[in-house]
Amino acid sequence: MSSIKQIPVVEAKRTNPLARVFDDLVRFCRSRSLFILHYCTGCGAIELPPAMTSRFDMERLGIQPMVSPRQADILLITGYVSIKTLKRVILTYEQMGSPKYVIGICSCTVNGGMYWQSYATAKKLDEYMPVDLYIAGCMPRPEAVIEGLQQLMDRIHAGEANSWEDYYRNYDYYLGNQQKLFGEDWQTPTDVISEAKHYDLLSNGTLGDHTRLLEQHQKPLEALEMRLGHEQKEPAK
Amino acid sequence: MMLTLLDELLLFSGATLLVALFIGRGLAAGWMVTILYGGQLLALLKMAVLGYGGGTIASSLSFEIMGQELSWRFDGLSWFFALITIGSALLSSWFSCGAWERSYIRQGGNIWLFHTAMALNVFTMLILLASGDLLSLFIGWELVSWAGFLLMVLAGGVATSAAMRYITYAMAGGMAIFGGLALIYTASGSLQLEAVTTAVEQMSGAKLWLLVILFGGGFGVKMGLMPFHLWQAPAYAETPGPGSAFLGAISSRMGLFAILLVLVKLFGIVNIESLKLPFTPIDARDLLAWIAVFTIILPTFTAMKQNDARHLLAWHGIGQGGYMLLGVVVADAMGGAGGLLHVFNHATYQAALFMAVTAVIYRTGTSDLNKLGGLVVRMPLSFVVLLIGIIGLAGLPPMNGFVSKWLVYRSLLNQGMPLLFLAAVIGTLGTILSVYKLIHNIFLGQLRVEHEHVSEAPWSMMIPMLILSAIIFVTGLLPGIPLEWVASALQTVGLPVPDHTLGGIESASGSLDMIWVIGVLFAGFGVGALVFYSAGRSKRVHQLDNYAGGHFLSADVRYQYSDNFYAGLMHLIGGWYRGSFLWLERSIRSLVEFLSLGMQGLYRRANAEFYLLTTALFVIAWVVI
Amino acid sequence: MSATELLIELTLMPLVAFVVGMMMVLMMRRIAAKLQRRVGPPFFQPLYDIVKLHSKRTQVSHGLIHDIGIVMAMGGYIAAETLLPVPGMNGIAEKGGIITLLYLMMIPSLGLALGVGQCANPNGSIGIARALTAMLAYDIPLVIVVFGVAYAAGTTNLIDIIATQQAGGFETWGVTQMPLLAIAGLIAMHASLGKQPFEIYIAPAEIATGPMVEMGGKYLGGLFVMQCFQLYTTAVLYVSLFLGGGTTWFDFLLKSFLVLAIPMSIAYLFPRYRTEDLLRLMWKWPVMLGLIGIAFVI
Amino acid sequence: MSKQITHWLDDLLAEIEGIVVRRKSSRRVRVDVPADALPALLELLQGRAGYIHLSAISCVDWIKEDEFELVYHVWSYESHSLVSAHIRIAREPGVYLSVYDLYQPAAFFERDIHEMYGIHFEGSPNMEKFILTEWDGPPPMRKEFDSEAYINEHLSWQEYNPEWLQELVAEGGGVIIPPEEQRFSQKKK
Amino acid sequence: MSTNLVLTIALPLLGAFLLPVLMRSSVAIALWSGPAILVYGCWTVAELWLSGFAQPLSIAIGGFAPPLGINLYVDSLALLFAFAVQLLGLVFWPFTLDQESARRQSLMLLLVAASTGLALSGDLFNLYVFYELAAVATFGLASASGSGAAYVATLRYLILSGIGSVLTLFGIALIYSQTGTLNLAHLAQLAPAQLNNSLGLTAFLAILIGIGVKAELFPVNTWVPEIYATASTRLSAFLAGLLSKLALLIILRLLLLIFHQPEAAQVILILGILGVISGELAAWRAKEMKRMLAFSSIGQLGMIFIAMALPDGKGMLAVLALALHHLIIKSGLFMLAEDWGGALERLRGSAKASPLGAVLFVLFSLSLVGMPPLPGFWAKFVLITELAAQVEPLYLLGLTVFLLATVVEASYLFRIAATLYSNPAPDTLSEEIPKSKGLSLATASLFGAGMIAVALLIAPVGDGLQAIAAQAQDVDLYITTVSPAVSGGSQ
Repeated sequence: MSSIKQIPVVEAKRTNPLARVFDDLVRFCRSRSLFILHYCTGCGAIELPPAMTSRFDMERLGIQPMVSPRQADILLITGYVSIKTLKRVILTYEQMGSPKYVIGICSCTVNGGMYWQSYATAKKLDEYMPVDLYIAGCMPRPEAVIEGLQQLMDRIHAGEANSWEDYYRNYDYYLGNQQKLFGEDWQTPTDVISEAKHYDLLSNGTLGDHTRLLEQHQKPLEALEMRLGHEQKEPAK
Repeated sequence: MMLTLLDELLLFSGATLLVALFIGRGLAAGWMVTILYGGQLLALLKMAVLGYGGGTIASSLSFEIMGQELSWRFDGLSWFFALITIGSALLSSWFSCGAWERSYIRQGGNIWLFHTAMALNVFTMLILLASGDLLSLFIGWELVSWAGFLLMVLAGGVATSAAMRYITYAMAGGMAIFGGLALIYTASGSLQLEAVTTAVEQMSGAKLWLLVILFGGGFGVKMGLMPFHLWQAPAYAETPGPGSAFLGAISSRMGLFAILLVLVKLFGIVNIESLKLPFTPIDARDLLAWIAVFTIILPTFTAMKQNDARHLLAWHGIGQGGYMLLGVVVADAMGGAGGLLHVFNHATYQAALFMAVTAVIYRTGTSDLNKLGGLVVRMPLSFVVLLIGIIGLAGLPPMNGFVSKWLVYRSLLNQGMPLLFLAAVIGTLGTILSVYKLIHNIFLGQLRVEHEHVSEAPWSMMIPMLILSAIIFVTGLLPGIPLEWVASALQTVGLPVPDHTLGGIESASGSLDMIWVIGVLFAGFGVGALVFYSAGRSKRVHQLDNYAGGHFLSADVRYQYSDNFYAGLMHLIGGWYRGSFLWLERSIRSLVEFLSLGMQGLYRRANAEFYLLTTALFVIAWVVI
Repeated sequence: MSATELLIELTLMPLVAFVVGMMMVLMMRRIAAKLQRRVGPPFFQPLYDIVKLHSKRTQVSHGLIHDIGIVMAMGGYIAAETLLPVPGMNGIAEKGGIITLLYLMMIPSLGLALGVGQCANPNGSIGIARALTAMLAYDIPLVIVVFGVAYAAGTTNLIDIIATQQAGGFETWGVTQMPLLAIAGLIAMHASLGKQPFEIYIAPAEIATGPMVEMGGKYLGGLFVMQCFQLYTTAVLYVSLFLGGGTTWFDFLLKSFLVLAIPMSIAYLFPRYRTEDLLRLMWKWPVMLGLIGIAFVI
Repeated sequence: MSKQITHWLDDLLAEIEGIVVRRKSSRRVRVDVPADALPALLELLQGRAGYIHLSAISCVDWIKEDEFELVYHVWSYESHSLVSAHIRIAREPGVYLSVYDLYQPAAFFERDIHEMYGIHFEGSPNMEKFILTEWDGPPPMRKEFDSEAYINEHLSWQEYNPEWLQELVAEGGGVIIPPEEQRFSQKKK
Repeated sequence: MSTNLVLTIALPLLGAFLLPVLMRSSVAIALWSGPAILVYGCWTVAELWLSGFAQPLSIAIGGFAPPLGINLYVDSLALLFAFAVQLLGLVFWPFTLDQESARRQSLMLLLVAASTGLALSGDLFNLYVFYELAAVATFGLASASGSGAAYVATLRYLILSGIGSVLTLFGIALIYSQTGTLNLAHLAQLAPAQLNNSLGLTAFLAILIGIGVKAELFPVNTWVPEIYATASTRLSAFLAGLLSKLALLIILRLLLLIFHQPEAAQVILILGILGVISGELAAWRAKEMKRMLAFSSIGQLGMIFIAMALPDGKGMLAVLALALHHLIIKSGLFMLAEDWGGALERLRGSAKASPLGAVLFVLFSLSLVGMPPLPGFWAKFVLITELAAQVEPLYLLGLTVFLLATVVEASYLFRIAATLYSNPAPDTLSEEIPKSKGLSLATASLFGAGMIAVALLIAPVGDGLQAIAAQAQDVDLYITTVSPAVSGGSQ
C-alpha cells in the first residue's frame, strides 16, 4: 500500500491576469507569514526556542509560534512519535486549518531514528498523515530548522506545497494505516469526509473499505444546526 | 354623572377583574382577559392628550367620609405610569395564555387565581395612579401592596415564605406612610395636595426631616431601596412565570411614582435640598442619592453570585431601581428625564428577560444556571429575545437602556458629582458582567445530552416576547417617542424638561442622536460582515471537535465552565459583602422573638393577684406624692 | 458638511484607522523585538498575516453566533472610529459624545464574548470571564479620567474638547492642565490594550490564548484587524483627551505613535498579573490618582 | 566512623543463613539471598539498619537459565549507603510476593515489572497497565519477544534511499555495513 | 314606653331564676323561654331607638328622685350597648341540649341582665352591683365546661375579680365620703369642687384598676388567656366582644363626667401602651388559636385605652369606632375558632376543607390590620389623626407603638392564613383536617356580612357614631336630664 508516490501537484494557474496576480499575492503572503504549532513529542523541541529568540529570530521570516491548532499552519513534530502520542498528533493535525504543512524534525520521525527497534514508536510518519518536509539530524541545529522552513516557504511561494489535499484525496489509505495501528473502532471527532466534500477534494481514494468500517461505529458528527422546530412536544418535566 | 375618560378606564379594568373572577375557570378566560387589557390600553390611548402635555382629567367618582373628601384624577405622570402598567399587563397575560397556561395547570397551579390576581393588581395600580389626594394615595398604596401579596403567594412553598417576608416589610412601610400622613394632616388640617404644599412651606426643619424619612422609607420599601431590599429578589423570582415578568417590570416602580408625587411634587426638591443634616454637609437630596447609588451597586454584585436565572434578574430589578431614583433625585433637566425614561425602558427589557427565562423553564424544566447550556441551537428566538433584553439591561447603544443611562450620566456630569458618576458606572459594569454570565450559562457553551431534543418555545409565548424586543429596539432607535411622554410627566411634577428631538437629546454641552449612532453601528457591522464573508465559506463543525490540549472530548463529560463564573473577581471582592443586611434583618427578628417570649412569660405567672396589689399600691403612692 | 462629504469621511476614517493601526502593530512588534535583541518582523508583516489568515481554505465555525461575534468585533470598532475626530475629518463626533464612544468601544469585546461563548470551549469561557473582569478593572479609572476631562471642558463633545486644548498651545493641553488625570489615563489605557503585564485573558500558557482558542482563518484575521483598530482608537482617544489632538496630520501621527510607544515598551518587560492582582492594581493607583486629579478640577 | 558501620552491617547481615555478601565499596553492598528469605532481609534492614528508602526494583530476564533476577535497591539516609538484594525466581510461573507492606513505593515498581515482564506480584494493590495502555501484545521486555518481528508485522519501515545516497553507495563511500546486515534480528543465527 | 326599658333588665333576671323550675316541668317551654325574653328585649330597645330618639331620658326606678333613688340614664350610647348585649346574648345562646343546659341558660340570662344594667344605670353603686352580678355569672359559665383546666382558670379569675371588686368598693367609699352621693349626675356637679384633689384621683384609680380586671387592663389581665382558652368559645366571644367593652364604658363615663385631671388620662395611656405591647408580642408567640385571639383582644383593648386617654373627649369617636369594630371582628374570629381550636400547625390545608371559613378569616384579619376599604382602616385613621394632633412625647410614643403593633399583628395573622392555605402535611388524612361548619360558620358569616355592610355604607355609620360621641360628651346635658330640678338649684 505504501507505493503511492508523492507526486508534487503544482496548483493550476488561473486564467485571467487579475486572478493570477491575486493568487501570487496570496501565495506570497502565505509563504511570508507562517504560524507554527510545535508539538513537542520528543527531544527535538529544545531546538525551537533558540530558533525563535534573539540569535536566529524566526520572526524576521514572519514565523510566529501559536498555541492552538486552529490558528497554526505548520505542525512541527519534533522527536520520536510513540503510538499513544500519534493519536493526539493525528487529532491535532485534523483540527488544523488547511493549507497546513507537516514538518518532521529529528531522524526519529524520518525512519524511527535511534528508537528504530522500539515496538512503541511509529517509524514512518507519512503513513499516517502527509508530511511536507523532513529535517534529519538527531536534534538538528536551529540553522537546519530555519533552512528547512525557508525551503518550505519557497515551496509555498511556488505553490507546490499542497500535500494537505493528499490527506483528503487518499483518506482511506491513511485511515487504513491508522486503523491497523489503533484498532477498528478508531475515530477522531473531526468529520474528515464531510470536510473533503466541503472543499470538493473528494476523489476515488477518499472513500474505501476503511471508511466503511469508520461509518459503522462512528458516533454522529454533523454540526448542531439551528433548528426552529416548533412542533408541540411535551415539555421536559 | 357624566362619564369622564378616567371613569371609563377604571370601569374597564374593574370589568376585567370581574371577568377574571367569575368566568376564570375556562381556558378561554386567559384570552378574554388579554383582550380586555387591550381594551384598557385603547381607553388609555383615548386619553392620549394627557401624554402630550395636556391638563388633568378628573374622575366623577369622589365622596366624603368623616370630614375627609377623596377624589381621583389622572395627570401626565399617572398617564405615563398607567401606560407602562397596562402595557406590561397586556403582554404578560398574553404570554400566560395558551401553552404556558396548560403546563401551569398540569403542574397543579390555579390559573383562575392567577388571572384574578393579575387583574386585581392592574385595577389597584390604576387606582393608586389616579389618586387625587394623600388619603386616596394611601388607600391605593395599601391595595397595591395587598394585591402584590396575593400574586406572590400563588406558587406556594418557598413563594409563601418570600411573600410573608414581603408583607411584613410592606406593612412596616405602610404604617410609616400612615404615620407621616397623620403628621401632615395635623400640620395642614386637610389632606388635599394644595393644602399640603402650603403647610410644608412653614414646616420646621426637624418635622420635615421626619416626614421625609417616613415617606422616603415607606415608599422605599416598595421600591426595594437599600436597607429594605432583601424581600424583593426571592418574592419576584418565585412568582409564576408571567407574574414575575409583570411584577419585575412595574410593581416596584409604584414606589417611585409615589416618591415623585410626594417628595418631588408636594415637598419640592428645593426645600428637600434645604434640609441639612445637623453637622454634616450632606442634605436630604444627597442622602437619597447615596441610597440610590448603593441600591445600584450592591444588588448588581449580589446578582452576579446567583446561580438561578430568575433570582439573578430579580436582583437586577432592584439595582436598576437605583438608577431611576438617582436620575429623579439629581433633578436637573437630563436627570429627571433619564430617571423616568429608565422606568419605561426597564419595564420593557425586564419583562422580556423574565419571559425568555420562563420559556427556557417551560422547555427544559429548570432555571438553574449550572444545569443549562448551549440552548442557542435549539431555542434561537428565545436567544435573540434574551440577547436584546440583556443589551438593554446593560445599557449598550443599540437598545433603549443606553439612552436613559446616558441621560443619568450626563446629569451627574453636569451637576459635577464624580463619586456618584463613578458608582453608577460600577453598577453598569457589574450588570454587563452578570448579564453575560446569564446568557453564557443558558444559551452558549456545551449543549447537554438531555437538551438535544428541546424545541423552541410555542408561538403563544414567542409573540409577546418578540413584540417586547421590537419595542426595546424601536425606542432605542427613536428615543423621541418615549421622551415626549416623559416630558409631559416632568411638567406635571415640576421638574425642568430637556429639549428632545426624535433621535435623542439636543444640548449645548454635547448631544446624543441615536439614529446616527445606531446607523453608523450597523454600517460598521455591514462593513465587518463584508470583509468577513468575502473570505472562504466557513464550515460548521461538531460541538466535540474542539481544541482541549489534545484530549478527546466526549458528550457525557460536562466541560462547560459555568459554576463560580467570575472566580478571579470573587476572590477579591467575594468577602466584601457577605449579606450584612441579612444579618441586620435576622437580628431584628430575633429581638421580636425574644420580647414576645418575655411577654408570654408574663402571662404564665401564677400569682396574678400580686400584680393587682402592686399596681394599686404603686398608683396610690404616685398620686399621694 | 454636505451628505457626500460626510459619506466620504465615514468611509475614509476607518480605512485610515486600519492603516495607521497596522503601522502601530508593526511598531509594537518591532519594539518587542528590539527589547529582546531580535531583528523583528519585516515592514508589511501585519498585512501578510491578515491576508494569509483571510485566504485560508478551512474556516472552522461553531455556529452563526460565532460568525456574528467576529462581525460585531470588527463592526464595533469601525463605528467607534467615526466618532473619533481626526485632523480634517470630524465624522459624527458631535452626534454622540465621549460616553457614547466609551460604550461603542465596549461593543467589540462583548460581541467577541458572544462568539467565543458559542465555541463551547472551556478555555474560551474562562478567557472571556477574565476579559470581562479585566474590563471591569480598567474601565473604572478610565471613566474617572473621562469624567475629569469632560467636567473640565464642560462638554462631552470631543470636537469642543480638542478645540479648548488647542486654543492656548502647549499650556492648555490636557496633560499640563490635569497631569494626575493624564497619568491615571495612561495606566488605564495600557490595561485596556491587554498587552503583556495585563494579558491575563490571552495567557497563552494557561488557557491557550483564551478567547482566541477556536479562532482560525478569517476569524483570527478579524481579531488581528480588531487589534489594529483597538491600538489606533485607544491611542487617538488619549491624544485627543490629553495631548490636544492633531492640528496637522504629521504631529497627530507623531503624538499617537509616541503615546503608544510608552505602554509598549513597558509591556514586554513584565510577566503576567493574576486577575486579583490586576484588579487590586487597577483599583488602587489609577483610581486614587484620578480622584485626586478630579479634586483639583472641581 | 564509616568503617565501624560497615563492619557492624556485615555482622548483622550474617545473621541470615544462606546469604552471600559482596561489598562493592564502603557505601555499596551487594547481597544475594534465596527468594523466600528476601522479606526477612528487607524487614531486618528497614527495622534495625535504617534502610528505609526502597529506590527501585529492577528485573533481569536470564532466558538461558530460565530465571528472572529481581534486584531491590534499598538506601539508608544515616549511613548514606546502598544495599542491593538480588534474588532469582523461576521464569515459568513468574509469581512472587509483593513487598508493598514494607515499602509503599514498591506498588509502582511491581506494576511496571508486571507490565514489562509479566511477573505477577501477590498482594500488590494494583496490577493494571499504566504505561502501555494501548498495547495488547505480550510483555515486551521479555527476551523471547522479538520487537523487530512485531514492527515488521504492524509498522512499516521507511524505504528512503534518494539518488544522492545511491550515488554515494555507488562510489563505495558512506556506509560500511550494508543495510541488510545492520539489523540484529536479520543476523544469521 | 320608657318603663318597659326597665323590663329589659327585670325580665332576664326573672327568667334566670324561673328557668330551673320551668325546666323540671316541661323542657320544651324552658328551652324557648330564654331566647323569647332576649328577642323581646331587642325589640323594645330597637323600637325605642327607631321612634326618633332625640333626647336622652332618665328613668327613676320606683319613683324616687335621683339624689336618693336609683335612676337609669338612657342616652344613645347606652342604648347602643344595651341593644348589642341583647343581640349578642341571642346570637351566643348556648343551644346545647344536655341536662347541663338549664344551668347554663339561666346563668346566661343572668349575665345578659347584668350587662344591660351596666349599660343603662346612672348610679355608681348600681353599676357596682351589676358588675358583681356579671362577674358571678361569668364564673358559673366559665366553669360550666367542667374540665380541670377550666376550674383552675376560673379560680384564678375569681380571686382576681374578687380583689378588683374590693378595690372598686374602696374607690366608691372614698367618693361617697367626699361627696355624700353616688348618683353620677349629682357627682358630675360636685366633682369640680370636691373630687379635684389627690383623694379624688386615688378613688378614680382604684375604680379604674378594679373595673380594669374586667376590661383587660394591662397588669390585671393575666386571667384572660386561660379563661378564653378553656371556656366555651361562645362565652369567650361574649366576654371578649362585649363584657370588656361595658367595663370600658363605665371607666369612660367616670372619665367624662367626674374626673378631668390630666394624671388620670396619663395613667390610662401608659397602661394602654403596655397592654398593646404585651398583647401583640404575646400573640406573636401564641401556638394555639384561642390563646392567640385572647392576646390579640388584649392588644386591641390596649389600643382603645390609648384612645380614651386623649384629653377633653377628643378620643370619643375613636373609642366608639374601635370598640364596635373589635366587637364584630373578635366575635367572628371566635366563631371560626370554635372548629379550628387546637394548635395552629393542625390547621395546615384546612382552607381546602372549608374555603368559606378561610376567606372569612382572611377578611377579618385584613380589617383588623386596617386594609383601606374595610371599617378597620377608618377606625385606625380617626385614632391616628387624633393622636398625631397631640404634642406631648407620650402620645407620639403611643402612636409609634400603635403602628408597630399593627405590623406585628399583620405578620402573625397572615402567618396563620399562610398555614391555612398551605397544602396539608403529606400523611394527614383528609377528614382529620379541621373544618369549620354548621352553626358556628353561619354566625361567623353573619358577622362577616355585618362588617361588609358597615364597610359599604361607611359614610352614614361614621356620621351616626359622631352624633353618639358628641351627645355622650356634654356633661351638662347629662345633668339636666337626670335632675332638672337639682341642676337649677346648686349650679
